[in-house]
Amino acid sequence: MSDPDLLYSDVEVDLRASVRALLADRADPAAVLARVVGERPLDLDLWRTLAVDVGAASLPVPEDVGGQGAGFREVAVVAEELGRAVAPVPFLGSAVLATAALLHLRDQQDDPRTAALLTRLAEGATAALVVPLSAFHDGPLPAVAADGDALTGSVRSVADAGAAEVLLVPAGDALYAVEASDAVVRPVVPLDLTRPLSDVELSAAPGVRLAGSGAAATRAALLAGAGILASEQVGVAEWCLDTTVAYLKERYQFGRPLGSFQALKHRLADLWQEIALARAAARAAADALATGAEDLEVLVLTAQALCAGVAVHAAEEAVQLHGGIGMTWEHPVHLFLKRAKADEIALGAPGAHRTRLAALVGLAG
Amino acid sequence: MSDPDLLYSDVEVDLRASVRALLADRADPAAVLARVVGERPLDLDLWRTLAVDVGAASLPVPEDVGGQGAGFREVAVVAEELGRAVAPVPFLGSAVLATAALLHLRDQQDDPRTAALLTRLAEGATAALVVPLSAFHDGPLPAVAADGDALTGSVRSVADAGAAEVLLVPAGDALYAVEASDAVVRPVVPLDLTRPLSDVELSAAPGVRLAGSGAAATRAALLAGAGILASEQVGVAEWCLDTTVAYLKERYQFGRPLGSFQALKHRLADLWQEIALARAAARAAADALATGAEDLEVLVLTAQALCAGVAVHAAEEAVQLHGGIGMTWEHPVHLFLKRAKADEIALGAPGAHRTRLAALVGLAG
Amino acid sequence: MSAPTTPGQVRDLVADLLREHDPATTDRRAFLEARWAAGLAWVNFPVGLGGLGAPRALQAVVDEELAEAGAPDNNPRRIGIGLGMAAPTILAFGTDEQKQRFLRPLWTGEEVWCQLFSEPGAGSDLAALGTRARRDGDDWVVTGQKVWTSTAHTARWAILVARTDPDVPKHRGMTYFLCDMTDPGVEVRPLRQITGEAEFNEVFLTDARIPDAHRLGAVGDGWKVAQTTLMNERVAIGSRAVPREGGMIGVVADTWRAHPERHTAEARDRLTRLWVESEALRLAGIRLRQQLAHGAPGPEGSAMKLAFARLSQALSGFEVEFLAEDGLRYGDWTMVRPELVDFLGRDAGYRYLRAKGNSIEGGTSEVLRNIIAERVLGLPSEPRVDKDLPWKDLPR
Amino acid sequence: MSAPTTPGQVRDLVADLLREHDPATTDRRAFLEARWAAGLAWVNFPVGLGGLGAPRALQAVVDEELAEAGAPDNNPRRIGIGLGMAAPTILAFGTDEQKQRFLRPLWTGEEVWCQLFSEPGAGSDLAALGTRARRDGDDWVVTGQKVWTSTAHTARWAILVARTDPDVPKHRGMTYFLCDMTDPGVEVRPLRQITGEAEFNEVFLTDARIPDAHRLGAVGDGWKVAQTTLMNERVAIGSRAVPREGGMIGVVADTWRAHPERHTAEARDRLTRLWVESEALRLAGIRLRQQLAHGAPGPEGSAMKLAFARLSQALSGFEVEFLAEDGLRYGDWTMVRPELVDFLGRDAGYRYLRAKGNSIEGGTSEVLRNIIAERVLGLPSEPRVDKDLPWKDLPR
Repeated sequence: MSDPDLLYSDVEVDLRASVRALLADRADPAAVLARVVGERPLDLDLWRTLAVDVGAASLPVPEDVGGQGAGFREVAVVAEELGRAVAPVPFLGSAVLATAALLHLRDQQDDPRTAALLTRLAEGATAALVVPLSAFHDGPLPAVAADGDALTGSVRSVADAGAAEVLLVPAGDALYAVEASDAVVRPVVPLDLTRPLSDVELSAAPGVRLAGSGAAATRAALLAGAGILASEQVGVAEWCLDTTVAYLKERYQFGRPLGSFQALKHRLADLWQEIALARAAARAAADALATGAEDLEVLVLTAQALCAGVAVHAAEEAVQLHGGIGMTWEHPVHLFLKRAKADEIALGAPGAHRTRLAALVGLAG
Repeated sequence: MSDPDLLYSDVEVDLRASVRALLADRADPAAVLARVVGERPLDLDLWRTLAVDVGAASLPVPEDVGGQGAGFREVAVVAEELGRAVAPVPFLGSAVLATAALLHLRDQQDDPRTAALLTRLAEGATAALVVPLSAFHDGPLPAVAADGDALTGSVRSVADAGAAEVLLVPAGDALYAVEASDAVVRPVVPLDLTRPLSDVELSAAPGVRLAGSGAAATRAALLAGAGILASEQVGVAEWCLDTTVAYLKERYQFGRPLGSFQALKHRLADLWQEIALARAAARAAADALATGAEDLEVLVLTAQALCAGVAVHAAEEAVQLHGGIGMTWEHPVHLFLKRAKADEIALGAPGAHRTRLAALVGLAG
Repeated sequence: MSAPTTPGQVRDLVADLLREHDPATTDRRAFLEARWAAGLAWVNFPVGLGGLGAPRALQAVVDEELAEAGAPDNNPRRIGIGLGMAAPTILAFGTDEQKQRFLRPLWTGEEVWCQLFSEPGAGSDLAALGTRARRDGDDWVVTGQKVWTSTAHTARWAILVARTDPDVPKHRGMTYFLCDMTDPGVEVRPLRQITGEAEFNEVFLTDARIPDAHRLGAVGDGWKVAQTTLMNERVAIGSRAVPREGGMIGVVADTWRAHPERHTAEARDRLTRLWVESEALRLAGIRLRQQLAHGAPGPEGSAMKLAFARLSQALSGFEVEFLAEDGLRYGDWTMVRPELVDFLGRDAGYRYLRAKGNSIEGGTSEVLRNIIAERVLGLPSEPRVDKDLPWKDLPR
Repeated sequence: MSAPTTPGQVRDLVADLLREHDPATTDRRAFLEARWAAGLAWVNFPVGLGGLGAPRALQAVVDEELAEAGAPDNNPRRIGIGLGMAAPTILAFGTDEQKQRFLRPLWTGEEVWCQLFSEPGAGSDLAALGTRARRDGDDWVVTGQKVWTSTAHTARWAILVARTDPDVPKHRGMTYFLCDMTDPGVEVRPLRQITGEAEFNEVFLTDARIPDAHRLGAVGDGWKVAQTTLMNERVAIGSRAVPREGGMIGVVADTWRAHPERHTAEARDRLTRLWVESEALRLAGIRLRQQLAHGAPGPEGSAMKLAFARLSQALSGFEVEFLAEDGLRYGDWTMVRPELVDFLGRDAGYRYLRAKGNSIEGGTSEVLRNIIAERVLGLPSEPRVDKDLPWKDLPR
């Protein structure tokens, strides 16, 4: 087991710069807030630019099916930046979860339909893996029934399904591709305004059964998602810290900048310290996903168990240290609080991660 | 269920003043430190004054057997003061645990031998309940075997046994009185220097079987001990806070008293807040022991689950905020750290208290 | 008549009131006015101002007897700012005319009050406030912006602190006013919070006119007068004991019990920790009330506020996480203006978000820790840079 | 000869050394002196002073090759203060004579060094120190008390900061010296700690004489010179990666695994939390070393020190509690003077107590948070009251 590479490569640094510039231009917090309370919370124009022009959707897709053949390290860098902006784009649902499931299927068994779907996604189409956002890779999966190729069942709180053309539905041990038009996708009111959720209803919906173990692919995708989510959480935490530091530097009380008060300084120093550790853990998870490291699951669980709490802590501190203004709808910090809290539950709560991790590293039984 | 009385009565305030004056005179921290590393860690002269002259040993013993017929509220006040001084006297082992066991037996069934033992204790003799200091009222008890009235077995880490004339030994469902001279009582090296521990070895030692369920009495004594220990922990925490506040007021760094630095002020304010809650919980436990309240066990468990951690937190903060000096043998703060840490384990660790409490209040199953 | 000093004496007075004004047949407003006239509104207030000059502790006896008799009350939650903050300040600093004019309709609820203290640029550092009041004949002309004002949209009157002299250090240049909320210079706008609701308001003052007769206390004494208001805000604790599992812990424990299929040992232990702290907080409240009843209140009220905020946040955060998939959802983001705030109301997401305010409103937890450190523990204050500078020269 | 820049080049030099001085047959001291002469002691030092003027990263290659060949090393843990603190400071500020005199025996371990910085009245605020050095002819005469000095009882030399001018503000009146520990004015007393051991010493200086030739840097520049020493203390991180479960977590996890009968779900969850943080700390260490190897070290070292202290305390506290009855006991309180400190050594109680020092020694966690807040996050400093006052007028 050699050490993971925990730095950002030059390519990754460039990628980050492109994504950050795009988001600064098109998804500043005020714009995000205005959008997410409107009719169409997802910014599909931005998503198209990000997915196709920047290439964020095709990063981990192999070159022979039209992708860039990069890996999850780069995906994680994009996730970090999207976290920093709580950008309302279906990256996690489509470019991470759905894509990872298809990649796993393809590694199991060649199936032209799987390859075609990957190509479609690499070209900018949007898909969703039909599981609740809270699904844990080592927990129960939703029970959709397959009668031949007709799928029936309902799945609650699916991320990014509202924008998906294709739904990937786990049923039994298989994964089925369902055209979104053949399902009822009903938006629900999410705690996290910037990541829309839908309930998906299938009534004998026609599905295309993809070759290979869909259950294994779904679990692998959930694990990959959890690993990438850690980077998103680092991005969320970092925005919260940076924004709070900037606010406390400029805001005066008692004739001094608030940021000169030692009690606040120490809390921010502690937060910075937490984020430094969280970043190392998130990078390790991303690197392990990219290299298929033997201890992949340990590193992903470590990252999730840590980063979920760090993001929530950072967001809660940001709200508190902004004082009254942080409690207002107008200030964007609440978007980050809601994202951080929803992310804590997403893809397994920290308690579930720790329980599984304890078993893996020999602390159980 | 009426509200418990959580104030200190006038009698209790007077009792506190007597005990505090005595301890200030006879057990200042430097004297305690010098004593506990010597040959005879327990201060039996002080104990005699406290037990007989102040009457701390006879407080909960009924008047008809020579006691004061006060209750556990007063016992708790003494425990608080002894905690504030980490005084090396066998109060917990003798005046709390052994006495509570005998009181419970007597409530079960009249037995002149039990009454005689209570009288002996009220007159200043010292006893010990032969269980490890870590024993939990809802956990396993040591396995001493009784062959007729001959007791065989060994029990580790018994508090205050070194000074006891009489050992109360639970065996099977009975409680036996054994003269200390009939047992081997071997001192061991304790983490908490101020509460000596011994291993007790019984080889067919002659015991006097006391009437009633000894197991029930032992468990009741452990519960009472846990409740009183909460007050000791409040005393420990309070000394740590007071001493640290005083130190930070007089110690200058960077041209200012250390106590003017906001980060330290906030930590001490938080600690004060914790102690305020801990005191309410400890008082409620003591009052419930005194009145035999219906929700006694809930209140004792609440107090222990809270106060154990508060005392450790206070002691750890005291060491840290004293800086280097707090790491030296010469400064008494380490005595409080060791007492707090040993108290955390004593009579059940907080995890055990919470687990039992969850079951009692309907959070389990 | 000398002031009553025993429960028996006030019980007699209550009996008299009830005999002369049977709640079953008396109109609510008439009953409240009769109660006022009988000095049973707030017995510790002076005779003639709704009181009897009696010990405050006797009020509980009155309230209990009247509640038992089914008498209407003045809906104290609706007029909390008037009762808790405006009234004691008017009593302490008001002229006779002001007391006669304002206290009765305040107490009966005929006139609702709000508080115009906080500003966007002056939160914890209230003394930094910049709303200006300039003297103009018999009036003061007030311009500025206030924020975090609950009930501003229903209020008839406001207590207001404004800067009357920017050339002296900040604590010395403020004056306290009673402001007519119907003045054309007063504009109230809802302030939406992270819950989606708008509990509070922003209040814009543009040349609002306040007659000098509505000044409370001397010119330049605003800080001192405001201290009385804030002190009363801080000591306002409920007069009745909370039952075990009252408050947030009860709501969350119920959620827990409703979902046994989601129980895990680690979550149980976390919840039990919070249960323990909640019970200790409840016991600390009982202890504080017992101290008050013995006339020796301790400073533990501030410990309780700190702990309350921390626990309500931890519990509601736990609940959202425990609910897992259900925690991902929210009830409704539509902006509404709730009549009364219920921290425990609505769904888990609402509780989580609303609880974030508990460590900010009514004094932030940070300011509370400063106060505890300095006033309770006696730790020295930090070096101050703003004590002697004229307000207008303060960095901001 | 130009300085080597590649691993291959230094490997050749190591091979030459090993050829000429076979470790199997060469006396330890002779081997170390030969290594010094070959410039392979610390390759980043200049030629003639045990180095080659090569990149620091190449040192790892040398150490590895020599370790593989079974060559003796200079027992770096025993002489850590000399290597880590005295040497870089002498290199940066020493005269040629000083460098020639001191560096070789320092590196070979022939002369052990200690540090005389901290004083009972000057811990975190090092610049407040009061040990006085007065000029007397060609000597300085030094009087004062130093504390927390490890290896003082075995040291031949000390780096010392003393006050040479009490009439100027504290940062400007100090001077840095190299102090002979065999001087009759130097008395070393063991300082017993809460573990019972005496790892450290107090050092009493009573008219100790230091020739001016042993002054390091200019008179009054002591603060600047000391910064170099302290900077080097802080960047000293191990050069090898820690394996998973290395350090305290490994010890505690082993204790856990050894007692399955004591496992509970709540304890498991707490330990797993600490396992997670320990693994993240380990990964942060790997990341920091990768940054160093890329020549771009980040400030994460201070995050690691904070986290290390917190975790070693939490883990050792957990262990004592988990051991329950066994945790009530301690190995031995006898005062001993350990040769080397092992935080993980002895029993759980020792680990718990020793770990308390981790947040104090080498910069308290509080000072570290100040440094992070100001230097990393760029937050403004607090108002300073001690910057411009002469040292002698400071309140203390």
